[in-house]
Formats: sequence, C-alpha cells, structure tokens
Amino acid sequence: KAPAGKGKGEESLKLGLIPVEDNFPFFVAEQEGLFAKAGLKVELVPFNSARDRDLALQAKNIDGEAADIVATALLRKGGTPVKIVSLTMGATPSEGRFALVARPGSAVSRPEQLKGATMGISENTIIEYVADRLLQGAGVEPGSVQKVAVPQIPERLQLLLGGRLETALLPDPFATLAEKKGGRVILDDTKINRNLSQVVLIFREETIKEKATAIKKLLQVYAEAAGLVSSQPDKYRELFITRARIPAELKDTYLSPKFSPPQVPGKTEVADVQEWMVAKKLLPAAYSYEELVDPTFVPGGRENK
Amino acid sequence: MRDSRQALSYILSILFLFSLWWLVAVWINNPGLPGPLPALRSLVKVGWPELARHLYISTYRVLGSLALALIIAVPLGLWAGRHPAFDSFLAPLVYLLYPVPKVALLPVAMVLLGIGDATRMLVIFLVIVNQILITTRDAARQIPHQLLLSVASLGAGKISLYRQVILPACLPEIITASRISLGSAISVLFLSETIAGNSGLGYFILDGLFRADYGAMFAGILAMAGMGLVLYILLNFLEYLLCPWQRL
Amino acid sequence: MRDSRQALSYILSILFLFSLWWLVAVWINNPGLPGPLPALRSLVKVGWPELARHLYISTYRVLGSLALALIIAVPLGLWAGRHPAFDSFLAPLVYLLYPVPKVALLPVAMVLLGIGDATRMLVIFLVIVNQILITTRDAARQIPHQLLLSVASLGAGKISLYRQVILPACLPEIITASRISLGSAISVLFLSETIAGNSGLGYFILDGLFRADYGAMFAGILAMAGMGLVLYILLNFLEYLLCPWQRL
Amino acid sequence: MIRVFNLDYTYYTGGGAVPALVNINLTVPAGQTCVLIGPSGCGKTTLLYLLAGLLQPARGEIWIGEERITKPRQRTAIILQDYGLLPWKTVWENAALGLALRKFTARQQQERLQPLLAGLGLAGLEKRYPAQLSGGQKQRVAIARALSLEPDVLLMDEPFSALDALTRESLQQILVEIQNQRRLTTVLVTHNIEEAVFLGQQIIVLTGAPGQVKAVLANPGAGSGDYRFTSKFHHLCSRVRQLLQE
Amino acid sequence: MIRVFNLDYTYYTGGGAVPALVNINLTVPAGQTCVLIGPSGCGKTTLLYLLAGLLQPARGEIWIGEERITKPRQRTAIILQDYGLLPWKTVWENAALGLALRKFTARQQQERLQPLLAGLGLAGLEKRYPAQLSGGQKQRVAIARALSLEPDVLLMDEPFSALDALTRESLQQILVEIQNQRRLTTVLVTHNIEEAVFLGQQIIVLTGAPGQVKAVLANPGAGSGDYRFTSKFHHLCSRVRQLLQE
Ligand SMILES: Nc1ncnc2c1ncn2[C@@H]1O[C@H](COP(=O)(O)OP(=O)(O)OP(=O)(O)O)[C@@H](O)[C@H]1O
Ligand SMILES: Nc1ncnc2c1ncn2[C@@H]1O[C@H](COP(=O)(O)OP(=O)(O)OP(=O)(O)O)[C@@H](O)[C@H]1O
Ligand SMILES: [Mg+2]
Ligand SMILES: [Mg+2]
Repeated sequence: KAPAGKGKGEESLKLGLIPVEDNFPFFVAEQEGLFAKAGLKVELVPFNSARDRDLALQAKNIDGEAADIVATALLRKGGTPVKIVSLTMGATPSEGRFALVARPGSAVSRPEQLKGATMGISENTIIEYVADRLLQGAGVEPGSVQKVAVPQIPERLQLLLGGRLETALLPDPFATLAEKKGGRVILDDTKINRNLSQVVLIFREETIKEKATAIKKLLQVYAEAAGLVSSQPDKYRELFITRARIPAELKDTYLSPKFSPPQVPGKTEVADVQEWMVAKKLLPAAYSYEELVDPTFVPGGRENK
Repeated sequence: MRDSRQALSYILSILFLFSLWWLVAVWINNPGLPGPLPALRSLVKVGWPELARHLYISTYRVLGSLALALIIAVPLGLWAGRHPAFDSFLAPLVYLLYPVPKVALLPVAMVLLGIGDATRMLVIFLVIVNQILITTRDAARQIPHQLLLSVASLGAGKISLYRQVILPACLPEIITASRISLGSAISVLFLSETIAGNSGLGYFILDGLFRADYGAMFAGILAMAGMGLVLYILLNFLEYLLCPWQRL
Repeated sequence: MRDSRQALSYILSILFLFSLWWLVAVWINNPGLPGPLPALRSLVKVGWPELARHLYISTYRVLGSLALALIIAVPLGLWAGRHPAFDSFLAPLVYLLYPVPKVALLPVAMVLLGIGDATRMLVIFLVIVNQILITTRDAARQIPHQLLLSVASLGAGKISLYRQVILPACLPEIITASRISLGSAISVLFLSETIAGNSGLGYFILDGLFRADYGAMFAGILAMAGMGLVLYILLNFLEYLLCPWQRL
Repeated sequence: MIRVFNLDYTYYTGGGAVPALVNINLTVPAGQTCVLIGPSGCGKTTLLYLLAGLLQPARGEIWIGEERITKPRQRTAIILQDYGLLPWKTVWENAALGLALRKFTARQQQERLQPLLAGLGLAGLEKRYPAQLSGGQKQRVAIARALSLEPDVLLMDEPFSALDALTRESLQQILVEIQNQRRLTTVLVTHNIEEAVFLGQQIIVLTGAPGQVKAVLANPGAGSGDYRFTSKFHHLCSRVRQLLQE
Repeated sequence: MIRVFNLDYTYYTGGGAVPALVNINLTVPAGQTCVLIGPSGCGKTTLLYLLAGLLQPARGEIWIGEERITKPRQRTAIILQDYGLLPWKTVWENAALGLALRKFTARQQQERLQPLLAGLGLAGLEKRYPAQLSGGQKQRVAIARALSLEPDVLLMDEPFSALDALTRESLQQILVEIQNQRRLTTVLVTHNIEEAVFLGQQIIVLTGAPGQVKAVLANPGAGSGDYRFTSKFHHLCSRVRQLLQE
C-alpha cells in the first residue's frame, strides 16, 4: 500500500481535522483555492473524535493533523514518531478559550466551592491538562474534585445542561453556549495570563523528510488564510458557521476568533505539558523539545507566559 | 379486509409511538429531545437534496455489507450446522471474536482499507456476519433427520442436499437473521459513519449533535428509522416471495 | 472420545486465531495492534484487582440487561407470533425503533437516568430486546399447527398451550437469540461505557487507548473476549440442560 | 350422544376453495361406536377435527350431550392421524400430558399410566423421545394418552394403522371392553373393512371428496367376541365393500 | 438380487444401547418381492433403511447385485413410513424431486409424472403443499415419487397403510404389473397379512424386538390375479398369523 498522499508528486498532503473553529483557516484556504494556487494538493479529512483522528495517523491514512501537545507526545510514545511544525492556535492567551462551567442553577460560583463536585472532562487529554492547571492556578487541589470521563464534547455539554454534571470543562463555542443556557463560568483560560490550550499542526517524521517543501508551502498558505480570517471575518461568516460547526443558537452572535501567524510553540509550554504527563504517568520521561518540535519551518514563537 | 385491518394496525402503532415520544419529550423537557412535531417539521425543512444524498450513501453501505455478510455467513453456517467437527473449530472463533470491541479492529481496518467506505462496511460486516452465522448454524442443526434421509434416498449428492433440504429448511431463520442484522447494521452504520468523513446519515446526525442543532439531528434520526422501516418492509416482501409454504 | 476431539478442535481454533492475529500484527506493523504475546504478557502484568473490578461491573451490566430483555421480549414475542393482530401493532414499533441509533440517544438517556448503571443497561436492553423479540416471534409463527391442535385437544387452556407447546417449541430459537444478543450486548456495553463514567471494561480499554498504553488496552480487550467466551459456554451448558431432545 | 346437523366445511388454499364436507348429518347414541369409512381424502379427518372442536364448521351444528361444540371439550379424547406427540417430551411426559393438564398429581399419573403403557407394550420406553420410537410405538403412545383421560367421547383417526395384525386385534378387544365398562361413545375412522364391521354398531360410508354421507349401516352385533366368525359379519363386510366400490 | 449377511444394528440412546436387529440373513432374487412382517418395533423400518444405504450396519454386509451398499444407490427407490415429503415443495415438486435430481428436463418430468399422479388420484392437487393434503394423499405422493424413478429395487415401508381398501388393492395390482414388466426387485414391509401373502413371493417373519428372522416362507403363487380366492392363499395367511402369534 502506498502511503497516503504519495503518488501525485510531492505536492500532495492529507490532513486530519476535527471540524471546529481551531482549524477554520484551513477551510478558508480550501474555499479560496489557496492550496491549488500554491501548487499544493491538500485533502482535508474530517474526523469526529481525536481518537479516530490519531488512529488514522498511526495507520498512515493521513500525513498530518491538527492536534495538541498531549496527543503529540502520546503518539510518539505509542510508536508513531511525529513532530510539531507549528502552532495554529493559542499563540496568545486570548486564543482558543477553555472554560470550567458550572451547571445552570448550581451552587458553585467560586473555585473554592469545587471541592467534591463532579467535573466532566476527557481523561488523559489536553482537556484534563487544562483542567488541572486551571484548578491549580486558582489554588484548588485537582485531586479534590470528582472527575468524570465524558470524552465527547457535545455529550459533556448535554450532561452539564441536564444537571448530571456539576461542572464541566468545555472549549468554545460550547462554553459560550453553556453560558447562554444559564451556566456559570468558574474559570477561564483566556482570563489568566497564559494559554494552556495550544493547537499544533503535526506531521509524521517521514512526511517531514519527504515533503518538507510541501509543508513549508502549506504553512505559508495557512498564514495567508489566517490573515484573511482575522482581517475580514464577516466575509467568511457563512463558511465559519458550517465548517466550524457553530451551534445553531449562536450562529448570529458568535464571532470567529483571531488567528496568529504560524510559529512554533514555546519551550516552557512543551515542557510544562510533559511535566504534567509524567506526573500522571502518561509518559515515563519527558521528550526533549527537539524531539517533539521541528523548528525549521516557521519562526520561533514567543513564550506566552 | 384483512389487509386493510393490518394497515390500520400499522397506522395505530405509529401514532402510538409518536404520542409516547411526545409524552417523554414533554416530560423530560430537554432540548436534546425535541418532540415529534418539531422533529417532523425540521425533517420537512431540512436541506432535502443533501439529506437524500446521505440517505442514499447509508442505504448503499447497509445493503452492501448485509449482502456480503449473507454470502459469506450462510454457507459457513449451514456447513457448521451439519458438521459438528467444523463447528467445534468455528464456534470458538465466533465466540471469541464477536465480543471484541470493533475499535480494537479499527487500526487493522484502517491500515488495510483506509478510511473510506471499505472500512465502514467491514466494521458493519464483522458485526452482522456473526449474527447470521450463529442463527444459520443453529437452524441447520435442527433440521429433522427424516427429511435428509428422504432426499438422500432419492440419490441426492451433498450439493443437492444443501440446495433441496438444508437451505430451504433454514430459509425462514435466515430471514429472521437478516431482520436482526438489518437493525444491527444500521446501529453500527451510525458508529462507523462517525469515525471520519462527511457522508451518510450517521455523520448527519452527529453533525447535528455537534452543532447542538437537535432539529437537524432528529431529522436525521427519523430518516434513519424510515430507512430501516422501508428495508424491513422489503424484507417482509422477500419472505413472502421466497417462503410461500410459510403462508399456509 | 468425541468430547476430547471437540476439546482438541477448540484448542486448535484458538491457536489458529492467535497465529492469525500474530501474522496480522507482524504484517501491518502498527503500534495500535500489538501481537498476541505482548498482549498476553500485559494481561498477566496488568493491575488485576482493578481489571477484575471492571470485569465484574461489565459482566453484571451485560447479564442484568440480558435477563431483563429476555423477561420482557420472550412473552411479547411468543404472543405476537401467535396473534397476527397484535403483531401488526408491534412490528412497526419494532421496525421503527430498532434502527434508531441508540448511541445517539445515550446522552438524552443519561440526562434522564443519570450516568449510572441504569442508563447503560437501558441502552443495552433497548438494542437486544428487539433482537430477542424478532427471533422469538418468527419462531412462534412457525410452530406446526398439528402440535397445537394435539395439545388443545387434550383440553389445554391458553396458558397451558404456551407452557407446553409454544414456549418449548421456541426454546432453541430463544437460545439462539440469547447467543446473538450476548454479542450485541457486549458491543453496546462497550459503547455505553465509553460515553461517560469511569468504570467497566469499555472504560478500561478506552483509557488504555487514550494513554497510548496499548498493552493495557489489549489486556482489556482480551478480558472482554474472555468474558464473552465464558458467557457463551454457560449458554451452551444451559441449552444442554434445557433442550435434551435436541441432543438426540 | 353426538348429534351433527347439516355440517359443511371448506378449506381455503391459494388456488381457491376446497369443499371438504357437504351436508353431514349423523347421530351417535351414547355408549355406541360409530365407524367412518370412505375413500382417502373424503374428509374423515376433517370431520373428526370438527367433532373435537378443533375446527369451526362453515355451516351446521355439532352437539355432544347438551353442549354445542365450538371449542375442545374436556371429556372428549382424540387420537390424531399423525399422533400429535410433542418432540420435546419423553414417552412418559407425552402420555401423561392430558393428566398433567387436568392437574393430576405425579402419583395419580403413575397409577393410571403405568398399567396402560404396560398393556400397550410400551413398558421400558418411558424415557425415550418420540424420535427414538418406531411408527407403531408412536401410535401406541397416542392411544395411551387418549385412554388415560378416561373420556366419555373418544375420537380415533385410523388409530391402529401402523400396528401389526395381532396388536391391532388385541387393541380392538381392549377398546370393546372399555366401552362395555364405561359407556364410552366412540367415533372411529378406519380403512380396514373388517375392523369397521367388527367395531361399529353404526357404520357410516362417505362418498369421495367432498365427503357426503352415502350410507348409514346399523350393525347391532358389533363388538361381541366371536362376531368375526359369523356369516352376518362376512355379509356386512361385502356390503360395505360394495358401497365403497359404487 | 439383494443379499444380506449376518446383519446387526444397534441404536444408542441416553439410556444405553438398543439392539434393533440381530443376525439377519436374507436373499431376494432379482425380480421378486420379499415381504417383511413382524410385530411393531421389531426393526422392519431399520432393516429397510439399511438396505437403502441410509444407515450403516454395526456388523454384516448388504449386497445389491454386485454392489456393496454403504450409501444410497441410484436405482434404489424407497417409500418411507412417514413419507418424507418436503414441506416447502408442492405436490408436484415433491413428486418430481427424484427426477429433478437426475437432471430430467421439465418436459420429461411432465411426461413421466402426469400419468402417474393421475393414476394415483392426485390430479388437481399438484400445486398444494403437503400440509394441505390428507394422510392418504401424502402417502400417494410418496408412492408417485418412488415409482417415477423407474427403479430396479423398490423398498416400501407400509406404503398403503393410510389408504382405503379399494385404493390399496388397486395399487397392489399396479405394483404387480410394474413388477412383471420391469423385473423390479421389491422389499415390502406390511402389517396386513393378506397383503403380505398376496404380494410376497417370499415372506419373512421377524421376531419381536430385537428383530431376528423367525421364518422364511416361499410363496410362488403370489401376485397372480385370483390368488386371493384360492385355498392356498388362505392357508398361507393362517400360517403367517400363527407364526406371528407364537
Ligand atoms: N389444510 C388444507 N388445505 C386445503 N385442503 C385440505 C387441507 N387439509 C385437507 N384438505 C383437503 O380436504 C380433503 C379432506 O381431507 P381429510 O384429511 O379430512 O381427508 P381424510 O378423509 O382424512 O383422508 P385420508 O383417509 O387420506 O386421511 C382432502 O381432499 C384434502 O386434500
Ligand atoms: N432413533 C432411535 N433411537 C433408539 N431406538 C430406536 C430409534 N429408532 C428406532 N428405535 C427402536 O428400534 C426398534 C426398531 O425400530 P423400527 O422403527 O425399525 O421398528 P419397526 O419394525 O419399523 O416398527 P413399526 O412396525 O412400529 O414401524 C424399536 O424398538 C424402536 O424403539
Ligand atoms: Mg385422514
Ligand atoms: Mg416401522
């Protein structure tokens, strides 16, 4: 079997994406024909869960994907060497909001009251990392809340709104939707001075070797698309609603986020995530920055602390 | 007369179902479960050309994998039912593999078949092939010895015995198995369509769920239930044609 | 002699399965699919007290919902099989509800019933109750008229007819249905345990997957397959006890 | 007493209506035996099913004593042409089924059945399933089941057809004895002319399909020990044969 | 020619071994009819199954012509005691099954079967299913199926038991004619002593279970038209009856 993306010359790439706002510039680039213009043949493969997306990367059905640092380290640990080529979201603290939301009518209104309350998360993922760090930042011991594994976001939202979870950690736009439905935001990662939830673009090492020029072009296209979105959000509103799966109730009010130009994640970020993973026994030992990040494609980012 | 009474029963039953749904919806009063009327309304309003495309793709996947499973499981099941030695070999395979969660097989399927239709149909196939196999085998075991002897005495060879006795004797059970598999196939279809890609009713429903657009979601669910019902009616018709002696 | 040959077949079959697994694992060479030996090794090494707890919870959920489904579906199925009028009412319900993706409704069910055992068992129940109902009904339809007349002529009332003729005549098919439902129940169990909550083999397997700890994941899968096999063997034993006339 | 008035019965097949019985009238006084004889397919089995209340007539009425028959009657026993044994019950369970349905205790069942099975040559076969019996053995189980009920009306559809001549004759004798003891009203279908004449105080000859009554012969001597060897017996046999031939 | 040497057969049940036949030896010259008679359960059906190659003997050998029987033989036809009709085939399909298995065209099947069914009084029933027939009609379908094959060996298990006396006699006559035309070797099981003596050039009387050969009677007059009315016939009937009684 030929590995995915091979065949039609070097210029083709297959990317696994979950259709959420994080990945919106890719959809814009596709719509505007920017890939073709750059002489690239990019196929955006939609996935509905991170689990299936990672399986497909392992199976070499896709060359790369938009993921997070936790997933990157786990893929490498699981025997699929991958590297981050760039951040796509989370370069600044205001990008990519995650919020700990209490259910409508909950008595919990301040972080101190979280002790013993149930909290819907997705275990062993970036979500749990964000949750732990948010709690620690607010001075709450993460072990003192009762974590409930609810891997899929829509289900977490429903259980929260249905009152079966006291609190839940949700990314936007679901956090906004929960708020709109009467949920109360307890903690918010855009309100602290550090972005916990960074989205990264990763590729398998062999793809990086074989298709370095294509990846470079892809990142240029991404930068262009990110610029387009940030400068004229109204033009892409329709596309945003459909491709980023904006909940029906928010489609008139919810604004698309701003996207920074491509840059690699900061060393402290990579180290901090891995420190958490080692403490959780998800990793035996942290990887070095160079093992996880390939800085040859885009300029280094600033530390966003 | 009997036919019209049956049609009435059908309609009554559907009405009953919808009132039940309505009651539950009113009772739990959760946006995740709209009542039947809003759901029907959104079924009407939804982008039909698009829904039809998803419906077509899903139907194709279900029927394709059902056909494949029948082609493979029926002969194996008949054979295992009549040959205990072969069954002793096959049964543990089935019993061990049937409960294995299909995620375990997903990596294999993805490596071998990619993330297209083939993987989806394989996952459906793997579930229902076991169901058809088990039912067919159990039916073949029960064939009265007398009938086999009677046809053997006419000089029938192995193949004729299968064609004239074993297959028709098990046909009603094979149709039962198809009924069950049809339901399972649709359930698994839903799961397999949520893995990757953007086609099929499963995707449509999940998309609705992600958008918290429960109207669209239930339009998809209704379409899926409708697809199931139509396929069931076709299966009943097939039974009518294939098993005339059952109608006496 | 025959028993020992059967045992041999069983062992051969399991060896065959493991070699196949090994070949596939070597061939596709994907970390997501370890070979059988590493999997067995990690099954030994894994935290057994914890795995045993998950195993116990899963077994309880499967058996509980299977029992519930049998208690409800068998009488309904027998009745529908013998009363076409009732069947005309019931069949559309079944045919419409069976294809509705239960997993899509899991969140709603969890909102209704909580994240505990009740929801999971309800969803498993909803899937397998249809399977048992359809099989039982189709079997009840096929009972030879002569046998019913013969027992009716002895002065049997309705209830006696069900006890003496209709139920035993369908018993082999009910056992077939249980076999099929057992597999479906385990599949749905897996799904229901992966949607929310921190218990059961489904959770254990998914947890392994999320940690990229494929050893633990496959230990869970082996435990699940083993649970299935043991339950199947119990079912075979039950059949042996309940249907002695089938053994002739 | 069994009375049948203007009875019609029709089967429906995909190919159309098949009249099986047309305008049957008959009366069997209590304690007597009525034999039905007629060509194969003329509706004898159908008539017996109707008398047992297992089928509903298209037209006409059936009365047993003061009761109009529309469903099976407790004290009527029937031996079906295909025996009607349940494959999942042993010989004993099959034979005891009627008693079990009437809530006889295990002990009472034992008391009634054991001598009956022994008398029918079935001792030792109690634990077998029907599939493990010979044709004649199955037939005898069906006979045991019917007789165990101590019925007052006994309907029999070629009950001895699979039995050898000697067993047949000894069962005929048993039947006559039971009848004399208990005023059993019997309707018997048979193809055997000698059997018909030996057992039937009344012999009803049916026409070919659809069955109609062709002749009703009175036969008061039936059942007595050496009737078989009288010239009257032989005369009646020839008469029946002649009627069938017409 | 059928030859059987030292044949044993035993059934196995949960309760233990049931010997059904012990040390059977017999020879049926080609073109002759051999009748098996014996009490119910003595193993007649079992013996026929063995002759047909449907069961394998525990001991002993069976030869038909120069062929040792270990599996069904193409030119042997058998009529089973329970008829063996397939419920999912119509009367026509059931009767034509043997021909269809031998790859006869639809036209050839038509040519052979139509007169046969008409002769058996089954015309008009071709499209019915077995469940829609009377007992005797089913039996005649089984007879048609066997005869349609124009076999050289015909094995029959109480083939006329469900038929009325007249049909029975006319079928006996047909059988004798076929036999005279085609040198058909026949083994017939019957409970009817007159039938045995009328048809069997050789009459084998079996003991009660487990079946052994009690007597072999030669009966050269069998099959001739008015044999029934000779004193030899009656004498032999009494002899058979006596043997059975012993
Ligand atoms: N289920 C059925 N559907 C259609 N026709 C039927 C059905 N059962 C019986 N018949 C027809 O009705 C007629 C009477 O059948 P019945 O069984 O009463 O005959 P019978 O007198 O008992 O014959 P036999 O002596 O052969 O047993 C027959 O011609 C038969 O073909
Ligand atoms: N499958 C079986 N298992 C055990 N015993 C059996 C089985 N089939 C038949 N038998 C026994 O073997 C003996 C011979 O049976 P067979 O059917 O050959 O008798 P038969 O001479 O044909 O009797 P009939 O005249 O009643 O038909 C009987 O005693 C019977 O109980
Ligand atoms: Mg009859
Ligand atoms: Mg026999």
